Amino acid sequence: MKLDLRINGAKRSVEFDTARREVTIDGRKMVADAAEISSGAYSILLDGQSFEVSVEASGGGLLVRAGDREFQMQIFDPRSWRRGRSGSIELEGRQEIVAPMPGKIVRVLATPGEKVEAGQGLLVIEAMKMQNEIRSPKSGTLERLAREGNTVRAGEILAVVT
Amino acid sequence: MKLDLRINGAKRSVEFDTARREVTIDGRKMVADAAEISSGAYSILLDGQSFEVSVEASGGGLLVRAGDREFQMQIFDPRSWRRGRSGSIELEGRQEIVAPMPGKIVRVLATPGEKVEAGQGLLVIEAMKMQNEIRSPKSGTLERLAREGNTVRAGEILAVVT
Amino acid sequence: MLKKILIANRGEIAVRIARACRELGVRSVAVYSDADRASLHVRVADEAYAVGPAPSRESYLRIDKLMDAARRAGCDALHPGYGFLAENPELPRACAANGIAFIGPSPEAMELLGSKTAARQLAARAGVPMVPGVQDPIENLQDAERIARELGYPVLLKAVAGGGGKGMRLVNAAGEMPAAWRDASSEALNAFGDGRVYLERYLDRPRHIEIQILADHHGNTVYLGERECSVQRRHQKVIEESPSPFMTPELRRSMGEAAVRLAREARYTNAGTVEFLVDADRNFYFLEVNTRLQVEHPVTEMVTGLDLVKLQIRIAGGESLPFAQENIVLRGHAIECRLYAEDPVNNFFPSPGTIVSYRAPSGPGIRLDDGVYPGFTVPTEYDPMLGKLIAAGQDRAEAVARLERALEEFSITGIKTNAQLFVRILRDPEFVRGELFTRWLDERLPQLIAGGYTTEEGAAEDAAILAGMLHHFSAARADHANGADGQTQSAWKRDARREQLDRSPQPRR
Amino acid sequence: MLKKILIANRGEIAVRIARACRELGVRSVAVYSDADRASLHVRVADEAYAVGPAPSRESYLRIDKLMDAARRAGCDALHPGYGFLAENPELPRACAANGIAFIGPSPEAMELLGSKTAARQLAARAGVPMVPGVQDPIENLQDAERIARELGYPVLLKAVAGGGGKGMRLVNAAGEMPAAWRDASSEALNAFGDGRVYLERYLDRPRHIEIQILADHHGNTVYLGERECSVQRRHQKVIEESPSPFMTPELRRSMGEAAVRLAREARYTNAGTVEFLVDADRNFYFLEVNTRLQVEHPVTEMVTGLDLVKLQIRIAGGESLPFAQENIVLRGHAIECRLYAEDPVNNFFPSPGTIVSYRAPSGPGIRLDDGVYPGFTVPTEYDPMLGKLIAAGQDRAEAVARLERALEEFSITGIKTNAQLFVRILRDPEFVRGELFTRWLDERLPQLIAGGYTTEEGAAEDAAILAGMLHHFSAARADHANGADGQTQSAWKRDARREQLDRSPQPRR
Repeated sequence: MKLDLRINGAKRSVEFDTARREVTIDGRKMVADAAEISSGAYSILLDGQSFEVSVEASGGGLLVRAGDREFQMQIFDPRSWRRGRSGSIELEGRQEIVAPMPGKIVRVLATPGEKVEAGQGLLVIEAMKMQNEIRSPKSGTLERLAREGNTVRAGEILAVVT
Repeated sequence: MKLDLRINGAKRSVEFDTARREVTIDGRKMVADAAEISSGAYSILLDGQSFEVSVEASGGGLLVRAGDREFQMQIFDPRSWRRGRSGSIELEGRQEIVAPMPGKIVRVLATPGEKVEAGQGLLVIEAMKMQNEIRSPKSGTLERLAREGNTVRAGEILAVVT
Repeated sequence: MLKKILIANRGEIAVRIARACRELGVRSVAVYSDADRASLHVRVADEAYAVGPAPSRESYLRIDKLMDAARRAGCDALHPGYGFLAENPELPRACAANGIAFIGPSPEAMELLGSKTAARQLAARAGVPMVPGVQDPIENLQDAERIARELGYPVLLKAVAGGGGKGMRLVNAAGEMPAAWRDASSEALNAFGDGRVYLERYLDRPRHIEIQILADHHGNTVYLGERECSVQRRHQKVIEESPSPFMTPELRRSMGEAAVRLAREARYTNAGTVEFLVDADRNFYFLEVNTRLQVEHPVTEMVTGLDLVKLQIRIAGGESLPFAQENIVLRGHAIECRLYAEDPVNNFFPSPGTIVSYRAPSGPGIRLDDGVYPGFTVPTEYDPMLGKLIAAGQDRAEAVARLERALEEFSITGIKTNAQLFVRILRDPEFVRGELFTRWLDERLPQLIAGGYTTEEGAAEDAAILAGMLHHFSAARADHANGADGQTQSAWKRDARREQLDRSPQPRR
Repeated sequence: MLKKILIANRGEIAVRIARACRELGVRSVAVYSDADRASLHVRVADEAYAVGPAPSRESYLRIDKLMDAARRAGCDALHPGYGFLAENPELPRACAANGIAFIGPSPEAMELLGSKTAARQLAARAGVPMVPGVQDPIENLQDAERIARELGYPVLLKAVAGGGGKGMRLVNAAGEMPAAWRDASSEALNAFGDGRVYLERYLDRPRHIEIQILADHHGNTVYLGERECSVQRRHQKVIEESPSPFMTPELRRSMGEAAVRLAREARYTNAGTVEFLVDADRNFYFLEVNTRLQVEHPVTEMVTGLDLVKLQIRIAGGESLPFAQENIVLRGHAIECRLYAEDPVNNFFPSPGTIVSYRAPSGPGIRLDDGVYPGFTVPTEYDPMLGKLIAAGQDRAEAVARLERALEEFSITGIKTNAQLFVRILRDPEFVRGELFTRWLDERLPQLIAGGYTTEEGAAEDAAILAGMLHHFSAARADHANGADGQTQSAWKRDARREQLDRSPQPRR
């Protein structure tokens, strides 16, 4: 089986031969074995090296952790369309910023319609007795912004940058 | 809500009032609270006393563990019939003895058709390099017995006593 | 011996106290807010009583409700833990009024040492050196500016009622004073309901080193060595160790004896900690007294072999200290890190939520004092500390290596934690050499967060690709998540089977 | 320092060795049979290689495959753990042939001490007292009967190649000899491929006390105190502690020095254990030498503060012992119990299977050396030991109280374990008084199994009824098991909601 994927922005071409327990990544052939330890947790052996890897769905792709490394991964799987699974590669474009936890908007630092830079502070949310600034993930136009004083639930949209 | 149950052979009449967080067991009223910690594991507070209790299905009833105490429980729930759940109370009658683990029958100690006593050895199974004797759970007639030399899977019937 | 102890706290410290009770054969009684019904401290205690809604002010901070619970359960003692009401003299007063032994100092000693200015007067009487500064609250900005000019900048503004870095501001030059004055006062008012602040000279690169003391009701007071807590983020300790890599036997004796003098002067009883700043020339300056058990008490336990919570209980029960100063022997080295549900990469944003999986490290030299479990939802209402991971070894190098190893074993999913950051700190060359000061981590943090990966990228990427692919294609995954059989199998083998199915000319499901 | 170590073992001891490697910065290489692909030792090692099918004879006992793996991985050393090939001199010979350092004694010392008769000759030369008996294998039943008559009954038949109680039979009187001879010989033949047995006088109620020794390649040999292992079931140790409650400083010195004499006489290197029987008058008798790391090594580590596995690695790497006899200080008390997947109530029937949930105890003084995790399936092919739980304290009472507390915290579902049995043993008055001998548990077991509950029945029954009812009625349970939200909620509240629904006149699903 052969397929292409994108990992932390870089394209990789992967071929795997399960019968021979081999995987070839960008032409490098390795002896491979994997065991699922629990849902989303894998023990991977690659040419004898042992890795603990966790995988979870994240923004249309996968968030994969190995040791203290984190990877964002998108798989271009022609068959995935048949299965109705998402193989989306939207890294740019419209970005929704959601509340990572329940909290209260204590200050807004920008105005909808404004041009914002990547990293610019958009609002301050208070949760667990700590104030935290939420920044823009990209340069663009601020389309929507939560209102000062509002209480938000985890997952609620705080801002949209296009 | 009111119902009857049998616990380690003894009948108990239980009434519970979830609105007032009260439970009455055989006329003794207690303040009660329960939290499910994980599937089958409960934190129980009874008049302030804290208990960790685990529950699993076992032979048509429930096997309940609290501290180092084990209880076999059967609930007579009229509604359970509607749901198709089992509220069976068969404690006597035909007993099937199943292999608790994969192993090999290294010796048989009785013959089908024979009268056996409760506690009498029926066969010896070897597993994990240890030999273990399987005894009759009741007095009665030995109806079926696995054959010497046979390999058995976990859950396979080793003997039937009626 | 006391018979039944109300634990007026939650989380890991409540679990810690319940464990000590269990080992002593003393009954433990937990209290819980509505947010904590399923918390570990409720599960491990012998009894548990509800004390109100989630906000602390309506539950854990309500002395009346605690007294109610203690009466209902028939407790003869109360342990306050740390935080919440642990340093509020009204709690021991209420205990006394209800005939309950308070496991801590007298309300008078607590009050005396709780006020920074009173504590400084006491330290002066006991001949304990202090950082030059004023002892009284400062009236207004003008006075603050005048005093700072006299002491010489940089200076530190500190809350009279303070602790934990709240209401504290560094002022480098005269121009920064007005803003710092405003911020410190208002932060102190918000945090403690008392906006008064005072001023000290700011020491360059000082270490935070503290002395653990124990005092019984029979006049015996001892010190149990020191803890170095210089690794702090915004004045909050994050790593503590004992002994200090900077310590000498002479300095330990001087600091220990100063701490004991101070405790005697205050007629202090039970466990307490005298905090000092230590400069590069090994001069030490009194900072404050924490009139309670500290978060970091386990490192002292591991080097002394003593159980501080049990000793607290014995002292409160009227027993004499079972040893004298000369019997206390320090062996090896211990180090602790505080595990938080937070995301260091995202500005230490708290990360409450449900713990999906949890692997607790153990093995030689490892101790985990935690208050959580898999399936537990870390509540948003309280401090997001999950617990403390502590390692002991023959020497500092071994203790650090063990802590690093345990942090690598520690695995938690569902929430983010600061565990990986600690691995980076422990590998930092300055940390390894013990070249620490209280602002070290604040200065070092950007570098530690940006770089300092411990896993080789290329190999990790290959492994990530393989795991990601298998996860993506895993047809059996949904079944597995249902826990139908629980049998762990080679995902690779399973995939091989699936591939075979794909190749065979069967109709697709 | 060695650079890369092949761990020729599985389970908790392989994990233990991998942890030591990680802390030393040495790379660890695991090997695994087909049944162990998902085992913890594979996951925690830096590298892992398959060595064959599940049966040990085709995998862990295959020296050729171990050497293959070591060569492939580029290992410069091998640690055998305990069990499997740990006492087979062919393994160090193969290592030598492949230029790999064996972390253990020389094959010559192993061979010498592995034969009980050669070891007894050695002990005689070293002036170490022995139980009266013969030193040579006995030819036939007639000789056995004659020698037993001379020594006086009761006598003990023991396998020459033996260990762990296999091929051992107590013979109380002449009439029992023919059956015992047959059983011991055939059991020895089955277990070790060597049916030869010898004979000793049987001591009444002896204690099993053993001395841990360490010897480097530079002539330094030390003893690290003793371990009392008198709590045994059918000659298998189940609880071990250090110091022995029976020990005196004089006896420790005599036994320690005897063990060191014996080790020197055998030109022994690395870690080893000299086992003794001790009678009521504190006479000690040489039993045998275990030429490897013991299961119970952690109790010695906790009282000495040393890491035996790291010291083994350093010694094998050619380093000198970093301390002398007089530097070894014993502090406090440590006790270990061996956790098995077995059902004590059902004749200790092994209970392999999948671990559904697993709560590892921790906190003050607790160490868990385990080799399993939630979701792991304990394989049927090997010894069902899950790991070891170890507790340390200031004294025996505190160590025992902590172990008991930790056992109560230990929770595992999906398989049965012997954890509750240990709680009963630890609460037994004879155990508490330290009145132990090697057959103590075998004699005491029926009582301990039948009675000795620690939980009050009435209250436990009420709690069981409530939990059982909620479980029975829980409508949301199926959803919960799917892990849909993971939110822990009050089952009681949920049930209240359900009841409300039941009452309202809605159509049922």
